Amino acid sequence: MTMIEAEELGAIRAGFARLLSEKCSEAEVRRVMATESGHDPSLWKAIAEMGITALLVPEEHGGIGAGPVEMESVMEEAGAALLAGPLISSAVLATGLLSASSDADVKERILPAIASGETIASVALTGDEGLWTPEGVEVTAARQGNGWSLNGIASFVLSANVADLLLVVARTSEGVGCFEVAPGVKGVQLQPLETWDRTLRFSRIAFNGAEGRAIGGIDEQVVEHALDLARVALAGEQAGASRRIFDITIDYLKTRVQFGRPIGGFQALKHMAADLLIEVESATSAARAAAQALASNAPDKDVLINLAAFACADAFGQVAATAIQMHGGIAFTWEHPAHLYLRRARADAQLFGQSDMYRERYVAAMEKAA
Amino acid sequence: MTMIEAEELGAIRAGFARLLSEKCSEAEVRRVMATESGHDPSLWKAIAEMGITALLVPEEHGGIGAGPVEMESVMEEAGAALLAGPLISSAVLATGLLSASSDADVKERILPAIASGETIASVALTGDEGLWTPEGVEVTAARQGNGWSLNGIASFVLSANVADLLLVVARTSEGVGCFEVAPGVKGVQLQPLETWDRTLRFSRIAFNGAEGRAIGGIDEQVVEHALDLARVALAGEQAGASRRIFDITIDYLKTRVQFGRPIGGFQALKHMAADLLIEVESATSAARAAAQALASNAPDKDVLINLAAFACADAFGQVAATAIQMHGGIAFTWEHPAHLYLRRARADAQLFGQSDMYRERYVAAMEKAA
Amino acid sequence: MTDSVDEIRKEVRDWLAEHWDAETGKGRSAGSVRDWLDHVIAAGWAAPSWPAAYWGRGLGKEETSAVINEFRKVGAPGAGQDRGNIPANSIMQFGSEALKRRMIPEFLRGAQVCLLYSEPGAGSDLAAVQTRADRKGDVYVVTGQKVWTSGAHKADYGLLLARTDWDAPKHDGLSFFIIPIRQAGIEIRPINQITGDSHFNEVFLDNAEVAADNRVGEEGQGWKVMQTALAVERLIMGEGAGERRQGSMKDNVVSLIDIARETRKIGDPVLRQEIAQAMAYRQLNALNIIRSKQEMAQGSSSPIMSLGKLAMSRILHGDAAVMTKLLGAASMLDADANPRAADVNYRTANAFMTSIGGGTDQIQRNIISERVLGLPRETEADRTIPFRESRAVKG
Amino acid sequence: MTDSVDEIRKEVRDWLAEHWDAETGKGRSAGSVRDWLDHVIAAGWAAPSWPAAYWGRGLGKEETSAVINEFRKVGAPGAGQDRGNIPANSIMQFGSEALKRRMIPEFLRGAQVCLLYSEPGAGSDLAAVQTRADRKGDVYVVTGQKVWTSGAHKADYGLLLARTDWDAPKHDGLSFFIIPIRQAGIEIRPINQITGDSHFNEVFLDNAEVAADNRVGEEGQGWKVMQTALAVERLIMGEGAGERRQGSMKDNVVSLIDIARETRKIGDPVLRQEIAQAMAYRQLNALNIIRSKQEMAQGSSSPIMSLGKLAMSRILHGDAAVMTKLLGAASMLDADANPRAADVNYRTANAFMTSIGGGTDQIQRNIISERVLGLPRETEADRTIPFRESRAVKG
Repeated sequence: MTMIEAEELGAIRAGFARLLSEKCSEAEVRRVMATESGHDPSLWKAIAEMGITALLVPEEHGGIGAGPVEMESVMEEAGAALLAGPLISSAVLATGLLSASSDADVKERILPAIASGETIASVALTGDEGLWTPEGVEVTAARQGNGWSLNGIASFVLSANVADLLLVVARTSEGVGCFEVAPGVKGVQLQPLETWDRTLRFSRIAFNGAEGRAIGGIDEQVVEHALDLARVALAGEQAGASRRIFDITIDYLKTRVQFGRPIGGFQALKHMAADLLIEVESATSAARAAAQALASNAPDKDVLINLAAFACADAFGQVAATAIQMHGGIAFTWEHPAHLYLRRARADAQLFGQSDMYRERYVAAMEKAA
Repeated sequence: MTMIEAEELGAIRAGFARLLSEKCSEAEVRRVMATESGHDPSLWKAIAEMGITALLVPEEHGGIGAGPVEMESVMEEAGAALLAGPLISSAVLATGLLSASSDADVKERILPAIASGETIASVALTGDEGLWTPEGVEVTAARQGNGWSLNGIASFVLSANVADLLLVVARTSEGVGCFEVAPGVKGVQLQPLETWDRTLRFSRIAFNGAEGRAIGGIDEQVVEHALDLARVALAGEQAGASRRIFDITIDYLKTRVQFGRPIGGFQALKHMAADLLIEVESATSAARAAAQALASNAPDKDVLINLAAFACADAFGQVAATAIQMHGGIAFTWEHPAHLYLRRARADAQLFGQSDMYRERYVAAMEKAA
Repeated sequence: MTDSVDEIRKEVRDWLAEHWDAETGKGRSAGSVRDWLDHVIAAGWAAPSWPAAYWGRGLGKEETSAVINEFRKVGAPGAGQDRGNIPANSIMQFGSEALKRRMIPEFLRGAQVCLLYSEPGAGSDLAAVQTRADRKGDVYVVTGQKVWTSGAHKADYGLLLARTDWDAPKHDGLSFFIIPIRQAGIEIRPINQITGDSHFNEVFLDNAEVAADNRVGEEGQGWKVMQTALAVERLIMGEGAGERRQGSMKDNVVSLIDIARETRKIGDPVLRQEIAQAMAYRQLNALNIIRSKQEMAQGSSSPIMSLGKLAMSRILHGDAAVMTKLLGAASMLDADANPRAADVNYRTANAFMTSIGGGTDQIQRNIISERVLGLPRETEADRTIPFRESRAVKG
Repeated sequence: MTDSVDEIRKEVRDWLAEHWDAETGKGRSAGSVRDWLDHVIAAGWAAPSWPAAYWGRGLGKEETSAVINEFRKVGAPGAGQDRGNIPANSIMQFGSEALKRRMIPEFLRGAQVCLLYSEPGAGSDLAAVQTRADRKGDVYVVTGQKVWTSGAHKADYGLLLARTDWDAPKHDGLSFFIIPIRQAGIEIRPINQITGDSHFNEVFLDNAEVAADNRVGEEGQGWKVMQTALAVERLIMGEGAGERRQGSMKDNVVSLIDIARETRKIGDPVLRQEIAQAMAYRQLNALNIIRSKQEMAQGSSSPIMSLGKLAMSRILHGDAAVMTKLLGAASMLDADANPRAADVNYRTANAFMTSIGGGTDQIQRNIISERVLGLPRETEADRTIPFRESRAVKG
């Protein structure tokens, strides 16, 4: 993993931000939200052409070979814009799994296509409980002839409805493994789930003797590493989204006049704003620190990733909800963007694990250090 | 248990309030705080003469035969004035235990003296962990000749330093029982504990083969009933104290001028005040509802007592702390009364159990009802 | 209880026995609800405390309560509207003699109203109304935009707050009208809420007309008239609130524990703490309301009633947060296929209706601190200047 | 890094090698600390960025940092006071030529000051100072009361904000003085804190005298001079705060977990959540400070620094609350016999020093929302009227 120079990263991020401001405006987000797939192929193409989908793919497989720091940074922009689509699913989670695998064939075959955006991959790794832990895996895989046969339920599979390829984490007699499954094959029944945040799409997938190809060298630890990548990316998304809805709110406070003056002059709102600023800045610091720790495999990696996971989720939740309150009635209307951030905040707070779980893990990591 | 008419209760409470405003002013509280015993015998005498110590004592034993509703009511005044001394210890906890016992001799002998204030009784019922649960009892009692021999540690024994009589809850081979012990006898070593709230005094008592007299008919349930009485009284104290320090704060907001106007005109402080008012009113409602439920042995008694226990403790803690913040620097000085309320709030939040425990019990009681 | 109360009670009871059929839930003389209400009005039960010259019987407070209770017992509608009929009461208190004669019977007979108070620029600052009503002969011509109007489609009339004088200070240039809602100059458009509901409307007035005779109170008295109308509304809500809230508490207590059982998280000690706190806030509010009613019944005014709305905000947001935690990942789902998720999503969004609608939590805290605690009022920069000069107009 | 920095670094290093004995931690030429400081001043290291005519060497920012670093490395005191010596800097910026010559050397040589700013009636509203300084010939006669003064007993001088003009508006009638603290007209009384400490004093001035020459800046410029002094103080605190806070984080992380282990509550899932949240607030603040330093090092100004104090309030109150829960009933105890309890009791009370002292949390939120977020300033009713007419004076 190479660390991109700060300057180059700045340029990538700025370019991505420009792209999003042009092609992922609020109106566009609303348009995509209302589509059946929740995915905008033309935007996806533009994102891929900028290299965003290639960021985490190693250079030898046609990627940029960057790391969590760079991914976190662009995710702040993605979060700010409420980007819909399979970025985390394909370019982070699937990429993280495959890059860490020992399966040269798979890497050779799939990673370049993920990097170019041509292939969208989705990772199935939790059952109906939505735990995202090893205990939560409900699909089993057993050898059948030369291949493997998969059975069981995976749910909350992010962006699976638009995936060209499923990576299915399943239990085997030798522990947890990962299997490449084509969405269309026999024994795979994919049911798109209705979501409250229509910018995020999940599917529930029933495997019924579906044929899978084992991917070499993926065990629990590799899955956890890929999840850590996804957590850091998600933390970046949450930090960026918090900051954007906060900025929108502060702007409104300066222009909305009641009682003969901008409402931002009322102490109650000023103080709410100051408190939220702490949350926004803390989320940014936490997401970036976690990214750096993961990139350098630092000793306090677990501490910082777990911290970012709950701090960013809680910050985004609080900022998004308080933003509605601070706006007043206007933000209670569908046409105002504030509720879109609230929806994303609530969904993001569930993805890959809940804050209580992360707090528990954070203490455990601190205990080891103490 | 007779319910006193509202009017009569109102008169008792008003008389008690008058007495406290005369003889339990802040200056008096500070004076008593600084004494070795933390107890003012002359004030105690006046309180007893008003009948406050007799409230819960049955009429046939020289008491007034009132109940939790009346006790809660006067405790609101006691809390407001930060009354120091053995009121809860002797007139609630000990009285509750003895009144519910089946031991005619003990009742005959002790209750009238408690009612008249002549005897101060203190109840030892928890060990060094300070749990106030059956598991927390660390004293054991074994038969020795005609009597009983007590061994082990009781701690956080409220007002034991001024007690004429100890009622010691101890484990026996037949379960939990209660024993009358004279503080001066052989094998009783009483060590007064230093406290942060100097208006409350505790002792740690080591029993070393001390002689005790068994009190008939006291089991775990009776102990729990006496504790419930004490919890309701304490809830009243917390509600009353919350209201008083809240009122002090609101008065200050109206008179303290900064930036050319009373600070109570600043929205931040106005909003803090409004939020605290909810806490103060809720504490009052909770304490009174718990008292009524206990008095009538209502089906939702456990729900309401547990609710009052944590709601009043948390309200008092929040109101006392926020009161200091709202006052600013002046309340950071020893001479200002605000910290006395904070000290009492922190101590009261530990007495007879912590909020987390009560919340747990509250859910459990709700589950039974659901 | 006095003799006169007993007398009235007997009279009402007898009257109802004669005219009301409790089994069918209708008046004995066949006819519409309107016919029944005409009966009630004619008998003086519609507004018993009003003078006989005005559809009433000049009864006292206790007697009026007795009338209402007798009607309630048998489920007959129409009595005691002197307590709860907002337009009728506003006209009775402020309207001209002609307006009273002409319109009060209509409202006693069930004519429906919607409230045309709030505007895009007049939310928390309700007096910053910019809808204009210009006198043209016998009518006012009204142009402007109102928001957060519920029931506009069902309404016969709108209670309209509009500006008739732009040179007076904000509160002094307003007038209050009863405007017929079904007319060419009025367009109603539903507001899409973040819940997915559309309970409220925008109402666009474009040269709509209202007869000058339909003005309630003098020109410039509109603020006062509206305040009185709001007070009646609060009274109704306050009286009902206790029971409704306790009712919903019961429902919710069950459902939080039920959801925890369903999701097999009832044993999670961390969540049990949060369940306890959420249930506690609800129960404490219910206890406050009970106590405030007891205190009011004993004649002492209670400050607690004004806390209920603010307390309810915390309760509703808190419940939704705990339910979300209990559902876990499933809370990301929605729609009929996921009823628990759909319910908690709705609650999450709808809680803002309480914390924002009808005065935000922030406005409520102002009101509590000023009216209950006596802290200084907010200064209003534009309270005394001509409205024309205010930032609301000049930007 | 430029050549001139290397040059300076070498020069300082050589100079220190010649004059400073790192082993004994003293100057090589025997003598007091004062003697050493005289050496440092004479060599131009005390205030390297100041002109040569004023004890300095006219060095740039980086060179000055190099000087400070070399001194720090060997533990030698006295260098770089142009960054942190509050009275010397105030005089340098605002004082008369005579005052500079007379007093700056004293302060560079270690004269101690205490701050005579706050008053009983001027807390959050620091400009509402009522201590009066009346000109009588060559002196000002000062009468009034100051509070929250730390280090008054050790101080040689007080930095005094006093009112010289009662007809000017609040902020414009103030002057700034350097007043000798040991004189008949000044009485110092310790303030008893709720912690049991007495770190602060009340200072009573009763016809105390200060030479007119000791005024810093013109009459009426006092507010500006004090603001500059406060800015220097904040800069010092800001630079040190990061490390100190991280240091204490480390201590605290250990101690929360340690206390939980000691009290055998480390396995309690409810308390683990609270421990996590308390530690998180502390660590997040530390991460914010690190990031803000990085951003400032990259030249972009960072708003985060101003959040630290407000964040620290929450951290300190939160830590104390969690520790209290961990101790349980034992938290009611105190004194040497119960060191854990005594510690958490102290923390509980002392947290208010951060949330109140040096600007309450409420004032901090004003500052953040105004200076960082650009929201409108608080209106001050008495900002423009003669102070004599203000409520601070008239009540």
